[in-house]
Amino acid sequence: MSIGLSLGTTLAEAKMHGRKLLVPYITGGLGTDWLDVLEAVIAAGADAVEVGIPFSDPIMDGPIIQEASQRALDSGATPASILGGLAERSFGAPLAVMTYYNIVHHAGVERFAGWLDTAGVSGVILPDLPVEEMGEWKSCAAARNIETVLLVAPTTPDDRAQKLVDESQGFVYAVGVMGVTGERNALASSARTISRRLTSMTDKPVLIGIGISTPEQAKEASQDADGVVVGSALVRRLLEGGGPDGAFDFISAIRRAVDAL
Amino acid sequence: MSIGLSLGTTLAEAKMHGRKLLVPYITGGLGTDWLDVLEAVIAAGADAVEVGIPFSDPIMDGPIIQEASQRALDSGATPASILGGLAERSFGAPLAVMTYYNIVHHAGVERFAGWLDTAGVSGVILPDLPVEEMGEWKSCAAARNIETVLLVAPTTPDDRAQKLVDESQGFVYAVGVMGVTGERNALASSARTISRRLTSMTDKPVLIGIGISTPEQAKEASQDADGVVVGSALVRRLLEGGGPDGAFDFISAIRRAVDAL
Amino acid sequence: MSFMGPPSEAGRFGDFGGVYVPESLFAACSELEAGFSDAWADASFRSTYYQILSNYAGRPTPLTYAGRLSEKLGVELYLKREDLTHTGSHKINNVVGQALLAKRMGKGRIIAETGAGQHGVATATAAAVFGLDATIYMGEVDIQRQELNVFRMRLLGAKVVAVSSGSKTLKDAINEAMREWVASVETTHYCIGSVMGPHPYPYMVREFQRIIGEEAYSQSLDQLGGAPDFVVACVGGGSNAAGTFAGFADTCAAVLVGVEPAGGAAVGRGSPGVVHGMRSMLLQDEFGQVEEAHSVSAGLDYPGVGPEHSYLNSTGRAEYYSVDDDAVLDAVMLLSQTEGIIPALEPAHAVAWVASEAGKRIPLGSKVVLTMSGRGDKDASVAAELLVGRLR
Amino acid sequence: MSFMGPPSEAGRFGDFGGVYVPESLFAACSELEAGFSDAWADASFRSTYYQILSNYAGRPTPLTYAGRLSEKLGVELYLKREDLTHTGSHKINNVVGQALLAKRMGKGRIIAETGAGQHGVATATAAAVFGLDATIYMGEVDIQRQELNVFRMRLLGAKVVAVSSGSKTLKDAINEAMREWVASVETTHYCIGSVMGPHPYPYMVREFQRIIGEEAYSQSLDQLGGAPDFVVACVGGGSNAAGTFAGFADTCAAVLVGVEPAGGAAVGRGSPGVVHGMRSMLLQDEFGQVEEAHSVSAGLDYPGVGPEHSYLNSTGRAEYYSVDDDAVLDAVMLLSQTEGIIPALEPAHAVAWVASEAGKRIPLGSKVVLTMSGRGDKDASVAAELLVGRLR
Ligand SMILES: Cc1ncc(COP(=O)(O)O)c(C=O)c1O
Ligand SMILES: Cc1ncc(COP(=O)(O)O)c(C=O)c1O
Repeated sequence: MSIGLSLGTTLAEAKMHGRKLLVPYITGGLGTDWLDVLEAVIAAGADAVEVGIPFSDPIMDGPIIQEASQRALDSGATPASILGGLAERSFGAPLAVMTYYNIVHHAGVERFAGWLDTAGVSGVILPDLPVEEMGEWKSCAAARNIETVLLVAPTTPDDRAQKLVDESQGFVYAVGVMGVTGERNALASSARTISRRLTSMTDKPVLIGIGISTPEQAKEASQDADGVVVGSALVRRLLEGGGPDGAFDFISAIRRAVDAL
Repeated sequence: MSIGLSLGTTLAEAKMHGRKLLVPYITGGLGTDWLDVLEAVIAAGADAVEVGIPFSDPIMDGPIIQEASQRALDSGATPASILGGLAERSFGAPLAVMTYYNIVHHAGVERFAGWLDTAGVSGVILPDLPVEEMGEWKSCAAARNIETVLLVAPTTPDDRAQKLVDESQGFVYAVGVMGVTGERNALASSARTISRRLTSMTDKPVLIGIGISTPEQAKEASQDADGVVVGSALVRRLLEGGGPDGAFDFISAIRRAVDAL
Repeated sequence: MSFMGPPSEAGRFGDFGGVYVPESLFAACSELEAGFSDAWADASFRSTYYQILSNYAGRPTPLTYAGRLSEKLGVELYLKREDLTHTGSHKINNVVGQALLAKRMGKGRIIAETGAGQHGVATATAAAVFGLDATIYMGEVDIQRQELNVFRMRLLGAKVVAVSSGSKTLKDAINEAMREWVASVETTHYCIGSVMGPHPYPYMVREFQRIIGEEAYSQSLDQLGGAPDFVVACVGGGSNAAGTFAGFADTCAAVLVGVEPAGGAAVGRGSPGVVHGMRSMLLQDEFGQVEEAHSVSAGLDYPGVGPEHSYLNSTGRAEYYSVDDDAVLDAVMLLSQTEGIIPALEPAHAVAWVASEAGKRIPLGSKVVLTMSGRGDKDASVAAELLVGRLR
Repeated sequence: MSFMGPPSEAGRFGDFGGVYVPESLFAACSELEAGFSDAWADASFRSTYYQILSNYAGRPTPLTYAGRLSEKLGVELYLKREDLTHTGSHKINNVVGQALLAKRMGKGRIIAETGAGQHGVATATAAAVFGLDATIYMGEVDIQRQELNVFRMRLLGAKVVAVSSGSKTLKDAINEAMREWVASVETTHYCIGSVMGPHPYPYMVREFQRIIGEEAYSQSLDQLGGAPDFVVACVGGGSNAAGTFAGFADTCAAVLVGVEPAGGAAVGRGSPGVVHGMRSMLLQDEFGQVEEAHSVSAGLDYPGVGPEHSYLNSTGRAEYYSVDDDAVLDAVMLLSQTEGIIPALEPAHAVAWVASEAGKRIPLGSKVVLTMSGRGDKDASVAAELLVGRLR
């Protein structure tokens, strides 16, 4: 639970102070210490954290997050167990849940918004729910003060991008590369292109996600964007047993890299 | 070589004397002692002997004679080696060659008739050469005094049977059962039916072949016919290593059975 | 009133359908919708499409009266012979359409998922004909049980990628194909194999398959002297059924029946859900996790169903039933030995339903048109194992 | 002058043909000849035959323009698509005719030999349709390399007998079927699968297959705007070639080409011989023993050939060439990857010949009709083994 911390307000404020934003992603329910990992990445300097509720059919995810999702599901993770876990502790940064729409749809949009609220989650990312299909969810979320982060892709045309940027809440999630989540050897040129496109359209924080794998890449990406989302590179370390300490070290290194800009 | 012994004359004479006729079949070139086997069956009371020249695709033959043919071919038997073997000795009974028409056709009908003549063979049985296709062969054979034995089957209609009986030389080969060569548990009823049909059509000796496997069957078959051809039952004994002695014993037993009529 | 018209502008059939895709794919779906609308309204596109189906793929397919089986069951049974098309199933109809469209839209590469392998083979075939590069995603379980088709795809020049996540069957092959599509959408057309996925796929694939129903309807008028009483087809994603129903839903009063596998009866046992880009009936657990289907037939081994079937079920215009694996194997033998037609395991579901319901839900003397969606060659190794001891 | 008229009364095409059978079978051959003559002159028999081919077996088959391959080879290549018929090869045409005839002649049982298994499958299929009992003879080597077809025959209710004598291939399967026929001729029809055997088979089977050539000829007039320059077909026993040639030999000046396997080129390397009831060209040794053929393709792995081909060769109206196994495998890949059509190994011989002779014996720009006698599914296991390493 992170009462009172709005994703949008928190990130906008940090941006205003010239700070580059860092939002790590972790898979909820991955390992028994996943809540400790969450605390560790906040301690390492995360401005907010994306918590995945695993889904059986994660079509936006590459092998690393697929495996993390499967492990979490196999060990019994459910939306209730993950949100219940979040509700039990207090966190020093706002939380956003990332999941696929069927989890929301199956619970019922109103009920799911209530669950997030109760758990102290302030934002949500639903990568397979395009803005066209989002009406019902958005009104339920708004009633609970849940911010819905929208993604913008390199293939999104300008007029549509403007609309997404305008409607996005919390921050704008810029898809850095055409592809699913996963590590990449180098930053895609598309990451810097989209950053420039989107920062010119809005004052909202624009974070680059998908494929940010190393401190160097995070730094490079942050040149044009307001910050980065780091997922697979962190989750791989967790799958390899890195635990809270490993997560802390890795996120700290990214923090240092983006701060050095 | 069995100079001067005509198949037809020999068999007709024996028949006239009230003797039941016995014509064993052996596969030429089967084993190194096949000529001894030939002598042994004559010694045991054969009135004539059918000598097979093996063919690669013997469609009128069942498994026993197929195997005998294959063994003979595998050990190098050829028309020349078999006919050459026959030419080397003198036999006390007339010989008829049994083979498939391609062996004749490939050698050339005239040449083949010459070979038989030279080898002292007096008759021939070509089970896949129907009377309709026989013209050319018959004239060459006649020029060499080779008698061509025709087969009549249970399915042959009466008018055609009469024609075959009339044209057959040496003897009339009555097919005792619908089927290929091989042993049978009992004499087919068709054997006695065809015997009666054919003996009523001609004075030529009518011999029942195909499926005569035991002395008892030979005896039963000879009640209506003038005698029997015995093939697979003898050849099986040869395949099992019975040799000239085994052949002698078996043909002697058949001789006794038919003589007891 | 029209039962099978086009979907709404939002790509919905009633409450079902839609475009639930990652933003990275959204533009591609819009572009595809525009491309398809344009092409489908273009007489020259249609005529090329029909010409290929006729000169290359063997259309029209016969409507065969199954005399010996009819006598046995007490109904008049007619088989729409999609098993006689090139590559051996109805899948070719759809693929010819999509490959032509991909070419028209300037895509040089085509990807596809496949379950039974028939869609993969059809896609690899069209890729060879049109000179496109093809990659096919197929679950490991399906690769094993449909080995003939794996070889055919490779021989046709396609790359076959084994998918080892999740159930290792059709569902996961779709996931993997979608992931690949996200990465390559600008150069690549994703050739979905059934009336599923995000709009415009359910509509587009149904339109490319409606030739089955249109032919069968007009053949019925000729050969049966009128419309049939029942029209029956198996339902995996639902493309052969949708294509068949499209010829009858609005032209006559025939009862339309979709037959699902007992272990994958999305319409029969599922609830509304969102997966693979669409809102439709879905087998899922209490938390919204998608359940694995279990069917002997790789092509029906899928926990979802095309959205239009969910809609047709909700309106009552079509009815959905299911049969189990044992009944399906019996039906394979029954049809083989009475009619000399070895069905694929998928349409054997439809045969099994007719065999079990003749004289019950199907009154004696009824005229029944059944879509024989594919031939059984691909299932030989599976069927041989399961039928061992029952053959001469 | 007619090049492909009926044979003489003695069943001869020139010096070839005849009835070289054991006396036990002679009456059956005469009866069959009378039965066939009577049936073939009976319009109602013919119309039933055509109806089954159309409503059940999928005729007419298309004549497909092979655009990409034509461009590659510099000739205009058209494929007569017998691969699209029910059961997957031209063999069904003949079997439907013979099964109808057997039924008309009151026979309740049917036996057949098979090499590739296509004729066996077709026979088992017709037996199922007409409610006849079927036994199929097949060499052990062929049983192993055409396992899909063995399963299909059994599933269709036929008994498959493994033949282990001689070369364990087609030649010996024929021997064994003939032996069985000798034993059961009164109740049993022997359904020979090619234009071979004793009269009336070579004539009858050609007549039942002439529908290929008649369709192809009239399609040529429509699609090519006239007769082709070359007509090419593979030759095992020679039925698909004879059926095809029958449509062109007396209607136009097209060069007729039969393509034999290098390891079984009876016309090309054989000499006149008598086996399996006929006088024809035959591979044999210096003593007249029949040689074993050696071909990757089970359906062409035969040392003889139908007598009419020996005659057409002797008159020069048709020409015969051969290709080796390697060229055949290349042709399988070539056609699969340029046209999306996986040929059976048998017609791949014809493709291989056209591919190697385009621009040589076949002048550039020539119009070529090639009979695609069957589809390649049956050959998957053999081809997979031989092509391993050459696929993606
Ligand atoms: C022969 C056959 N029928 C049916 C299906 C199921 O697909 P659909 O429900 O889309 O017709 C398949 C899928 O592979 C198939 O191969
Ligand atoms: C597809 C195919 N083509 C050709 C043949 C050869 O037979 P024929 O020469 O009689 O056409 C076979 C025989 O099995 C076959 O299956």
